[in-house]
Formats: sequence, C-alpha cells, structure tokens
Amino acid sequence: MSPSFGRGAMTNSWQDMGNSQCFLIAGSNCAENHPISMKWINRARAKGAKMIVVDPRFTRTAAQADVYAQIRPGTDIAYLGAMINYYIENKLYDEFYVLNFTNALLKVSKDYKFEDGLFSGFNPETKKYDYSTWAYQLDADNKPIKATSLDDPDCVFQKLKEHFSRYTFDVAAEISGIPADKIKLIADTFAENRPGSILYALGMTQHTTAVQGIRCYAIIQLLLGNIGKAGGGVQALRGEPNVQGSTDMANLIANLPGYLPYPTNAEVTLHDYAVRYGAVQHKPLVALLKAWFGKNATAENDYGYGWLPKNDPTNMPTQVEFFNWMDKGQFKMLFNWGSNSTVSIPDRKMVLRGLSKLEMLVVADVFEIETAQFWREPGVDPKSIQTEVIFLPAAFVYEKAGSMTNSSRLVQWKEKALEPLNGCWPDLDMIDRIFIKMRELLAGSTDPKDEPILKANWDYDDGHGEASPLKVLQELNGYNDNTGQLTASLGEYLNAPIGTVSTGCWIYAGVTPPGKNLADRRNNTDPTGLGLHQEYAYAWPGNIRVLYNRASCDANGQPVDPERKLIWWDAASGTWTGNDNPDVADKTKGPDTPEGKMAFRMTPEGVGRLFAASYTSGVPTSPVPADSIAAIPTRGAGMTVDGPLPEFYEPIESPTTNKLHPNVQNNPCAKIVSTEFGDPEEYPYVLTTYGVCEHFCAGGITRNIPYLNEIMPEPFAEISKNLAKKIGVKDGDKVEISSMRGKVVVRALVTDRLQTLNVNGKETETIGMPWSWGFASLNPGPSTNTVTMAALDPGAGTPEYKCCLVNARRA
Amino acid sequence: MDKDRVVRFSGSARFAHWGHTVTFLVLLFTGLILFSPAVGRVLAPVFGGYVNASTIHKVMAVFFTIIPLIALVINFRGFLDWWKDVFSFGKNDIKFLMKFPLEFFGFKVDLPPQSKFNGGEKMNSVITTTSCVLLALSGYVMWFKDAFSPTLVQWAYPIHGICMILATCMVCMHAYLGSFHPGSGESFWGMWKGTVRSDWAAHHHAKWYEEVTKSQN
Amino acid sequence: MNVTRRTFLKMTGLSVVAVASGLGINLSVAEARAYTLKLEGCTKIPSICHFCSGGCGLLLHIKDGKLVHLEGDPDNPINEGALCPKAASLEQVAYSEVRPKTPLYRAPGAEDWQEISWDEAIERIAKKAVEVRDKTWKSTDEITTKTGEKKIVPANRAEGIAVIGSAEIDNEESYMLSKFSRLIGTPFHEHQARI
Amino acid sequence: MTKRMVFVDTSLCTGCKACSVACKAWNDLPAEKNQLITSYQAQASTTHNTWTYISMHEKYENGKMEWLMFKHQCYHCAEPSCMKACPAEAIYQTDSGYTIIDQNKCIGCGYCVANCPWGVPKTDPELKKTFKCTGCIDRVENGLLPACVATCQPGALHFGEPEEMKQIAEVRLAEVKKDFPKAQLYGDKAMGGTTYLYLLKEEPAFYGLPENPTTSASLVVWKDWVQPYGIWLIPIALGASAVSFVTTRIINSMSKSKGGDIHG
Repeated sequence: MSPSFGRGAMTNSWQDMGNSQCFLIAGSNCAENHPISMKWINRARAKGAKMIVVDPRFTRTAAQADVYAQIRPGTDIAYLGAMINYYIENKLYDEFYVLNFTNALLKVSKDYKFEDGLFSGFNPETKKYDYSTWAYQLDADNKPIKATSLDDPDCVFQKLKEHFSRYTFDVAAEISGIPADKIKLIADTFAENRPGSILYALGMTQHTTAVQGIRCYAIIQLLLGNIGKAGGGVQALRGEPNVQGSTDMANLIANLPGYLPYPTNAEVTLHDYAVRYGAVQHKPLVALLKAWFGKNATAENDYGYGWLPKNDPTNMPTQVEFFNWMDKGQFKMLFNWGSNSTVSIPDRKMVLRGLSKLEMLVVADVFEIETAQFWREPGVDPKSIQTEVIFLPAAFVYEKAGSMTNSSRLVQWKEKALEPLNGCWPDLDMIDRIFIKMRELLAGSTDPKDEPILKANWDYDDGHGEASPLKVLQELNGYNDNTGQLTASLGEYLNAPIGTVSTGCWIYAGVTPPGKNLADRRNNTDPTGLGLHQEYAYAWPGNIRVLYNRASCDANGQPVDPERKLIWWDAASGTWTGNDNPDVADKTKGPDTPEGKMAFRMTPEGVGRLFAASYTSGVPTSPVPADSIAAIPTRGAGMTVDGPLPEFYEPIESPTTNKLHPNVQNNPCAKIVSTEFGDPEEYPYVLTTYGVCEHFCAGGITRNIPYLNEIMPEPFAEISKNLAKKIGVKDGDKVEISSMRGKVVVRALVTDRLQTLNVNGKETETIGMPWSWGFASLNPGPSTNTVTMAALDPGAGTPEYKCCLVNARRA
Repeated sequence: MDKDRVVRFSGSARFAHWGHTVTFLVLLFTGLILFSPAVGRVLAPVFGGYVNASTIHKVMAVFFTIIPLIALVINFRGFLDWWKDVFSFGKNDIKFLMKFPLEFFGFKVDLPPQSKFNGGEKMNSVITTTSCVLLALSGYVMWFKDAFSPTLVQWAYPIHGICMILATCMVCMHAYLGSFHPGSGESFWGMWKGTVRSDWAAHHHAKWYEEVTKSQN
Repeated sequence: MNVTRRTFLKMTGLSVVAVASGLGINLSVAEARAYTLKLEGCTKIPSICHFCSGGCGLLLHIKDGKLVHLEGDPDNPINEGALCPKAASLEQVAYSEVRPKTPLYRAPGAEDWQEISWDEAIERIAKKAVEVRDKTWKSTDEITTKTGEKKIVPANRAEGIAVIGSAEIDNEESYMLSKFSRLIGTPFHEHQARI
Repeated sequence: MTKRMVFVDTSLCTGCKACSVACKAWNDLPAEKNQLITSYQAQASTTHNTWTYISMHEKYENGKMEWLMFKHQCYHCAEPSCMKACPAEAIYQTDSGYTIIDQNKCIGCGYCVANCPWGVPKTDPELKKTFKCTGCIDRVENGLLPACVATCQPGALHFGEPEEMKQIAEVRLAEVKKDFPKAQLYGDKAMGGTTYLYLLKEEPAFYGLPENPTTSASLVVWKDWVQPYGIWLIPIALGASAVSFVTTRIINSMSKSKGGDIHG
C-alpha cells in the first residue's frame, strides 16, 4: 500500500468497518483469523451493507457472504484486473476523486512500455527492473506534467485503461475459475454500494504477486473514491498481535524504527544519507541516533551514524532466506524471538538444515516450541547436531507491562496483571540483561568496533533491577533538548530544529507527553457514533483514526458524505478540524492551497498513485551548497519493484500456463529460494494453506491450550468430493499429501466446500490444509510447511504459501 | 413326615419367595424415594440420603434379579409346574375370582375346588411375575440408559412406576391374605415351613390335595 | 480429577442459599435466592489479546495475586467484551503445567535439555555473542560507485549473528531488540511480518 | 429478576466456538479429548464438562453452498421436562426463566438426562451429579451477560427482555427469509416456550433437532397419572386388607356364635 498511498498501514479501523456499505473480503478469512472483524461487519450488515467473499475455499467467512466466489489460488489479479477494466470502461469511477486525489492526470514518460508480460527496464540477469522509464514527464521545476483531461493518451489514466483492457470478464474467468457473471456481480455490487471496504490478510500477501495484488485493491479503491473515508479503505488485517508495532520498530533488515530506510554501505556519512533520502528521513534518523547514543551523539560525530552497521545491498537476506544463509554458513548464531520458525517457514527441510549449521541458537518463547527442539524432531538424530541451544522461558502478555499496536495503528498500553509463572522473564529483561552482560564483557575495550556498545544510551532500570517498559516507551516518544522534557506531541517533534529532539521511533512521538501515557487512555466515548474513539489509547500518526481523511472532503474542504463526517475546513477559524484528527500537512492551509488539496501527503505527488511511478519530489533544480543539503525536502516514492501497474502472473508452481503471456509464466522478479519444484503431471493438485479460528499461526501457544485442542484437535486436508472419489478416500481417512519437497499424512476432510474448478478449460482441484501443527506440544501433528515452497514476492519477501503443487493419495 | 401335613413348597421355592420378599421391600422403599419427591423427603434420610438409597436400590436390584434365577436353576421343574399351574386359568379359577371379594371380607361363599394355587394366587403369581420381569427390565434400561434408545428409556420410567404399584398392591394383599386373613392363615406356614395341614389343604386346594395324596400312595 | 472437584465446588457455590426470614425459618416463604459471583473481591486489570492484530481488550480478575478469571474487556471499544475462542482460552496459559520452569540448555550433540539458571543462560549467550561478533566482524566493504570506481567503505557488521524478532512481543521489547541487534553490529534482523 | 431471554441468531454464527470456550472458562470446566467428527466440529454433544457447543452442517444444493451452525445448550424451557422428572426436587426455575440444577440436591439419578427432549443434561459418573448450562445465572443475577453471549464476536447471541428479543428475532427472520425460505424461529413453541430462542435458516430436522418438542407422553403418564393417582392403589390395597381384617373377624365371630368355624 505504501507505493499507492504513502503509508503501508491499514487505512481505517475495526470499529470503522461498521460504517461500510460493502465489504470485499478477498485474501482474508476474517471470521476465522480476525474474528473481531465480524462484530463490526455485522453492525454494517444490519444497516444493509453487502458482503462479498472471494476465497479458494468456502470458509466460515464465506458462509456469511451475500456473494461468494471460489477462486483458484494465486489468480486474484486476473479478476481484480477485470474489475478495474470494467469500472474504467463503464465510467463507474468517482470522477471528482480520480481527478483531484489520484495521479490519473499526470503524464507518464514516453519510454514506459509494457510488452508481452514485461515492463520496460527489465534485466533478465539480475531479474530486476530499472525503474527509470516508469517515470513522469517532468517540467522545469521537476514537477510532473499534468494532462488537461483523462483522455490524454500520455496520462496515467489512459495507461491504466490500456493496461487492463486485456482483462475481460471472460479471460479472468478462465484464469481464476470464477464464472464471468459472478465477477461482474462482484464488480457491480462493490461499485453500487459505497463506501466499500476491502479486507485482505495473508491470503493476498502470501504470493509471489503479493504487492501487485494489493496494488489492485488500491487502484480499485482510488477509482471508486473509497480511500480516506469512513467505511472505506483497504484493511490490511495483520497477522500477529503486535506485527504493526514490530514493523514500526523495524524488525526488518531494510528499515530503522519509524520506516527510515536502513543505511547501506554506500552512505558512508550522515551527509550521504541526507543526500540520498532527503530531510524527510534525515531528521528522524538524527533523532533516532540521539535516542540510541544519548549524550554521545553530537553534531560533531555525525550523531554516531558511523557506529551503525551498514547494509551490504548484495547481502540482504529476508526472513526465509536467513535459513539459506545459515545453511551456507554465514550465520553462526541466531536469536529467535517469539517465532516458531520450524513450523512457520516454508520448505522445512531447508529450515532444519540451516538451524543444524548454527553454533548457537537462542530461543525465547512462552512454551517450549518446536524451533527450540528442532534437534530432537522425530527422524532426526540429536547426536548429529552440534548446535548449542538455549531456551529462555518468557513471561506471557498479561505478565508484563507494555504496549502493543494493533492492525489499525492503535497503540494500547497494558499494565502487568500477574507475576510471571515460574519466575519467567519478560522479553524486555532478557534483552536488557544480555546487552548489559555483553557491555560488561567488553568493558574497557578500545576496539572501535565495541564503541557502539560502550557508548550506547542504555539504562532502563526501573529501580528494582528490572527493565522498565515505560522508560522504553518514553524513549520512543523522545525528549526535547530545549525543554529538557518529553516531547509533548508529534507536532512539537516536527517543528523542533534537527538535532534538538530525540525519538526512538518518530511516528510514536507524542505518545507519552510529560506526565501522561496516551496509550493508556481509557475513555471509550464515541460522540459521533462513527467508531472513532478519539480519546481511547493513541493511534499513530498523530492520533489519526482514518488515514488520508482529507479525501473525504470536496473541493471546498467540506465532507462529501453528510452521514460520515470525518474532518472539514473551518473557514471561520482558518483550520482543518473535525471528528477525527485531520490527516493534512498543515492544518492552517485551506482547501484552495496546494497543501490543503493534498489528500496523500506521504507520497511525493501528494495524491494517490494509480500508477506507481518512480518519482522524487523536492529535488532541487539548481545546485545547493553542500552544508545545507540536509534541509532539502525531498521525498521519494515507495516503489513496487515488479512493475508500476499490477500484472497477472501464474504462481511459481501452477497447474496451467499463463493465459495472458505464455512466455512470461511467473513474476519475472520473484525470489526463488527452494531448489525443488514439481510439475503438474506429477503433482496435479493445487495446495493452499491457512490457519483456523481455533489455533494461532504456528500454534506454539494455542496447541498448548487444552480448551483449543478440544475444539480443534487435529490437522486435516480438505478435499472436494470429486477428488475424494478419484483417489478413493472417505471423510476421516488418512491421506498423504506430497510435493517435491516432502510429504505429510493427515486426516482427510471431504467436503462440498471445495469444488472442482474449470481453469483454462481444464478441471482443477484445490486442496486446503491448515499449517498450525508441529511435532511437539500437547497437540502434535505434521507440519504442512514440509510440503510448501519458498518462493518470495520480490518486494515484500513473503513466501508463496498459498499455492503450490501437490499429489494426494490414500495413506 | 407328619401325617397331618403335606408338603406344599420346596426349599428352593421358599428361598425364592422370601429372598424376593426382602429385596422387594428394600427396593420398594428405596425406590419410592425416587418415585415421589414427597416420599423422598421423608424416607431419603432413613437410607442415608438419596445417593445411598439409590446405591442400595441398585445393589438390591441385582439380588432381586439373581435370586429367582438361582431358584430357577436349582428347581427348574418346580418352576415349570408352578407356571403351568398359574398360567392354566380354568373355569374354576374364574368362578373363584368372582366370588373371592366376598370371601375376602369374610362372607361365606361356596368356592369351587382349586388346584395347588387358587385363582387368586394364580392372579397374584401372574401379576407379580410379569411386574417383576418388567421392573427388572425397565430398571436395567434406566440404569444403563446410554445403551438404549431415548424413547425406550423414557418409557422405562412410567413402566417401572406402574409395575411397582401393581406389584406392591399385590404384595400387600398377598401378605395380608397369607398371614392375617383368617381363611388363609395356614398358607403362611406353607411358605414358611414348607408344609400345610392336610385338612386345610383338602379344603382349600381339593384338586391338588387329591393329586398329592394319590401320588403319595 | 482436581478440576472436576473444583468444578463441583464451584457448582455448589452456585446453589441456592436459603435465607431465613427474621421471624422464623419458614423456608418456603423466605426462599430468597442469592448467587455469589466468583469474581467477588477481585481486582480487574485490563490487558490486550495476544493473537491476531485486532487488539481486543482482555479483563483479568485477580485475587491475592492469582488469576481467578479472564474475559473480554467490555470497556474496550474494539471488542466491547467479545472474544474469539483463542482469546477466551487465555486463562489456561497463566498456570499451564507445560510452561518451562527455568532456562534450558542443550549442549552440542546432547539428546536432552538440562535446566540452567538465568544467570548462566545470560552469561552463555552474551559470551557467545561476543565471540561470534569478534569472529565474524566485517569492518569494511568494497563497493563500486556510480562512476565505476572501487571504494573501501565502512561496514561495521557482525556478519555471523542473525536476529529473528517477534510480532508477538510488546512495542518496547520489539524496539529494544531492534536497537540491540543494530548496536551489537547486526543489520540482519527480520521477523514474521515477512511471512 | 424479571424474565430474560437469549436470542440465538444462527444465521450470524460463524462457528468459532468461543461460546463453548468462554462457558468452560467461566464455569471452570476441563477440556475434553476429542477428534474431528465432521466438518470442523469436534464436540459431539453436551457432556457434564461441556455445557455448550456448536454443531456444523454442510449443504450443497444447486451450486450453492451453505455451512450452517447451531449452538447447543440447555434451552431453559418454560415447562422443563427435567424439572418434572427430577425425583430429588433438585431442579428449579428462576424468575428470570432459567432452569437450574441445585447441585446440593442433585443425586445424579439421570432422570432429567433421559427426559430432556434434546438430551442436554449429563451426569458426571465420578461425582454422581448432573450438569448442564446454568444460563450463567450467577452472572446474570449480578448484572453481567451470560459468558457465551458476552464473548460472541459476530453478535449472534443477544440477551435481554423477552419482548425485545422477540422483536429482534422477527426482524432478523424477515431478513433471512428473503434468501432462506425455510427460515424459522425455534423454541418459542417448544416446551411452553424456551428462554433460548433460535433463528434457524433451515427446518429443525436439518440440524437434527426435534421438530416440535413437547413433554414426552411417557413423562406425562409417569408424572401426571401414575405418580399422583396410580400410587393410591397401594393405600387402597392396604385399606382393603385392613377392612377385611376387621370384617372377616366380625363375620367370623358372628358365624361362630351361630355354629362353628368352617376354616382354620
């Protein structure tokens, strides 16, 4: 979503779903995996909202739908492309919105091309694109040239139209297996009932075309004018309790907290970094360095920038690749925190190989998860594994104070309710003690490499020998050197001169103003009835509950939807105001100013991006003095590495050939990690994997909860009645599911909820398997990821769990 | 053998009779606790509460079913004869039954000659036997309810109750007739000692007395 | 069996309490029924669910430092007290018998764990981290600039240490871990947001 | 407390089974060992340790898939068979409409088990006590929602005054009927009207439910005829014997004075 809107976060909130008129739930089984969504979806349905569900299986979500379509896994872009085409051809888009809040009118470079499945700039050797042709036509001030009408053949809108003209309902039907009239019904229902909200989760992201699928959602919502409005939006239903927070905190190789680009070895100095990323990133990095190195971070020493390890762009593995890197011997020691990798990572053989090569594995978790005991998995000889393993038993969520950020960016604080069982430690204390111990071991060292440890600002003692989570949250909030106090608001941080303010994560600035903890607010009043709950906890950024809410207003800054008023321009006081906190660059700049028009202030163009162009705003047209370069307000665009527009590619393992361009079967940029792949002759069925309502992710916790084992006691493979007949399996029999990478034997669940699909004229069977089981716990079972493959989306690095080829036989 | 007396009931028959009497009475009182809450309130404490009462009931039920079975095995012939007799309802038996109520309250009536069992005893035997079998069957259905269809289990309750009532009525009358009714006083000794006075036998069970004396000669 | 007993006790707690009227013990008249709540005397502490990203509010009822009951927090505007089965089951984690009692250590080639103290665990980890850091430290990289020239630049990386963070720990912990790995020299820090 | 009602809108139930877990958590009931039975269902029936569960029903007809859920628990009938059958007077009704087993009085005889038209109560073989849903009477009487209602995220469970519940039910029925012509309310006519009122998308038989449950004839025979009237046969027999005891002796003495004893 970041390439489309400027921020990669769920746009609205759970409560806001109650304002919707229509839901397109595709790539999410929210009734099972985000059950709270059904509370709000049903509130909306009680007011007449429609619910569309597209899923390879008839799920418990589908059982609630007004319209359900069974889709072949991995073919979402085909039918979504057809929807886009239909909306453009039939002018069902919101013209005011498209003209004012999207880049539809901006002219695209004449060098941009799309031919036979490939965009211009592809390098077949590196399997990467050079983005330079995906640019705008720029004027002398480096600003994109705007066409006068949507009919201009160079404008984004025409490029979009041309690109998706190939996606007819019939073509989409052949690819996806959804009948053409059903796709039309979906398109019509979603267009007729606005505001409409799109819900997706791992069903969309776990593909090699993940980012582009989400781009389709963004394009549809921008065309229909559904972004920035109550009841609209694109809801990325994130998988884990604090995955928003852990991403905010940059538990990712290419980021620092607050989504700052991680410095690479090419940015030797802070100055280099500032030149590369502009002031937008420069200032928060300095604030971050001040938080990390305290008094030791000074203007003279580049605020300690040199102490940061630098990324080598040629050596930047993402999570799944980590295990390959271990296997290759680069990593000797792995800290594995609250994550059950041996169950959750695809192609488990590779994972086990990797872990076996380590010198030491440290696992911290509440239960003794499979990852901690990989050396004694059945079939493995422990004596052959030389990895030292240390398991640290962790305190559970209610046994420690701290905050978590939910999917809708709501930072909620909780106090410690119970003493940790068995004297387990909160993870905070583990990290704290390990660091302090390392600092002790290195004390007195004069080796420059030990400086970051010795010079670090690291004192979280709560006075009782334990680390204080509040102290950490306050570090995230940051301090203002001028007042010597905690920064009082995001505004105070933004207005403070560079180098005078610290923050561990700038988007959290303002969460703990002096004497307060806004994440701990518990006023749940909702005067508007829109579910904004402005006084409850704290939503980053700046307590905005509906992102891009400027787009809910017309040219005069007044709400277009009188029943769902979020913000408005108050001419009398000359400010943006409203029920929500206005998502505008400057609250005092009216709707007639360039800033006041901007609905998507985090993109360089200030508009929503139908076409994800490569563009950096604020680039000076004349040379500027070297010492002031950091003040240049450049803002780069978030890019989709595999194309400025979404294109349908078959999954890496597919039962058929790409109907649109047989020569470019798969995403040309996909990162392939697994080494073994099957063909449809030998492995004719499509496997899709998922979670069930009763267990959570890799099951490390839920499989140790008797109540949950009672209601979901075993893993299974769901197969259609046709397939069951074909392979001679009855409901309850054992069935063996095998791929090139391995096989598992589970209970067969024969059901009508999976039907044989007609794909490109061929009968195609889908098999569904939950993946939450592993060999340990109170409820052991075979891990589905023995079968799946590691092929990653080039942008997001998500593996294609949702489709691979398998065979099935009676066991 | 005492000349004045004739053997009326074998040892096994008496064992069965008295064994059944005891178990029946215990079953009756422990069962009444569960049959009627009003009774339960009074009687449950006597047996140490409901749970104990029902445990006793179940234990007794086992004896109740085992005793006649044992007797049956020991003296199969006797039982066969008994049943042959009690289930062979003749004209005389009907006449007996018609006139019996008068006899019951002490009026003098001419009773037709009766076999080993008179019409009343026959009726008693038929009703109690059937009730006991039904009581046992319905009781086990209720005890092991999971093994039977819900409808069957549901009907077991009223059947158990009805049989209990019938059997109890019969037992009351039977006990009274067999012990306190002036006309039948001797029959008590028949079941207690096994023998009865010859003259009583000749008067009350002429047909049978004839047969017995014939066979003895 | 313990649990069943507990159940039984609980159930008797639910039974009718016949309250004698002031004048006599006429039960049929004075059959005022009182139901005692097991939550009586508990402190209510709100928390947040540990599963999907909904952020549903939990409410823990604590008495004498013990968890008596856990249910949805009716005052949390996200879930208004409602919980899915996973969240509703969370009280079973608090006293789970399968939760490890101490840190565990598995020596190379060993077939089982051995229990170790927290101090020993921390020390072993810290020493190993220092050792691997020393052993695999990469202070410089050679890069090719846009103009094609080769250049030696600082890298400052502990190449041999990787960190898989977690989306299941608190913001503060997540941030600390993020800071920790970069301070000890490893940018190789990822987590399950990827998958 | 005045009459209360729970409206179970099965059309909104997602089959997440949180109600079952929340019930166990509140009532401290242990988990049971299970296997999948059909669909995603692993609980086969109510047990002494499972007072509510969801059954799942799949139906594929004319290219349209339906996956229907049904929440089982005690219906808390207005005229409860269990209470009628209970010999120990352990089952009582509250003003709020709940049928409760008083565990101090329960003797685990299982009469209620056999006579519930839905087979809800179950006896714990070890404790010799019969258990079933209490309607969370302890919560309700203290101003809390029943545990299952409180936890239901999709909003399939409603709790309140009967009139209000019936109103919601009628509105929902009209809505659901548009797509499911066989949709109907269930419970309002059963057993004098149940405290748990259901909206079904299909006819009751589809869920394996009795179409029109009433107090069984056997229970009527037992409790309305045999127990109150039949039992009088025993005193009558005893009475007759007593009368006979007297009359026989009177007549005997009379005839003795007339001339000798014929019997004896």
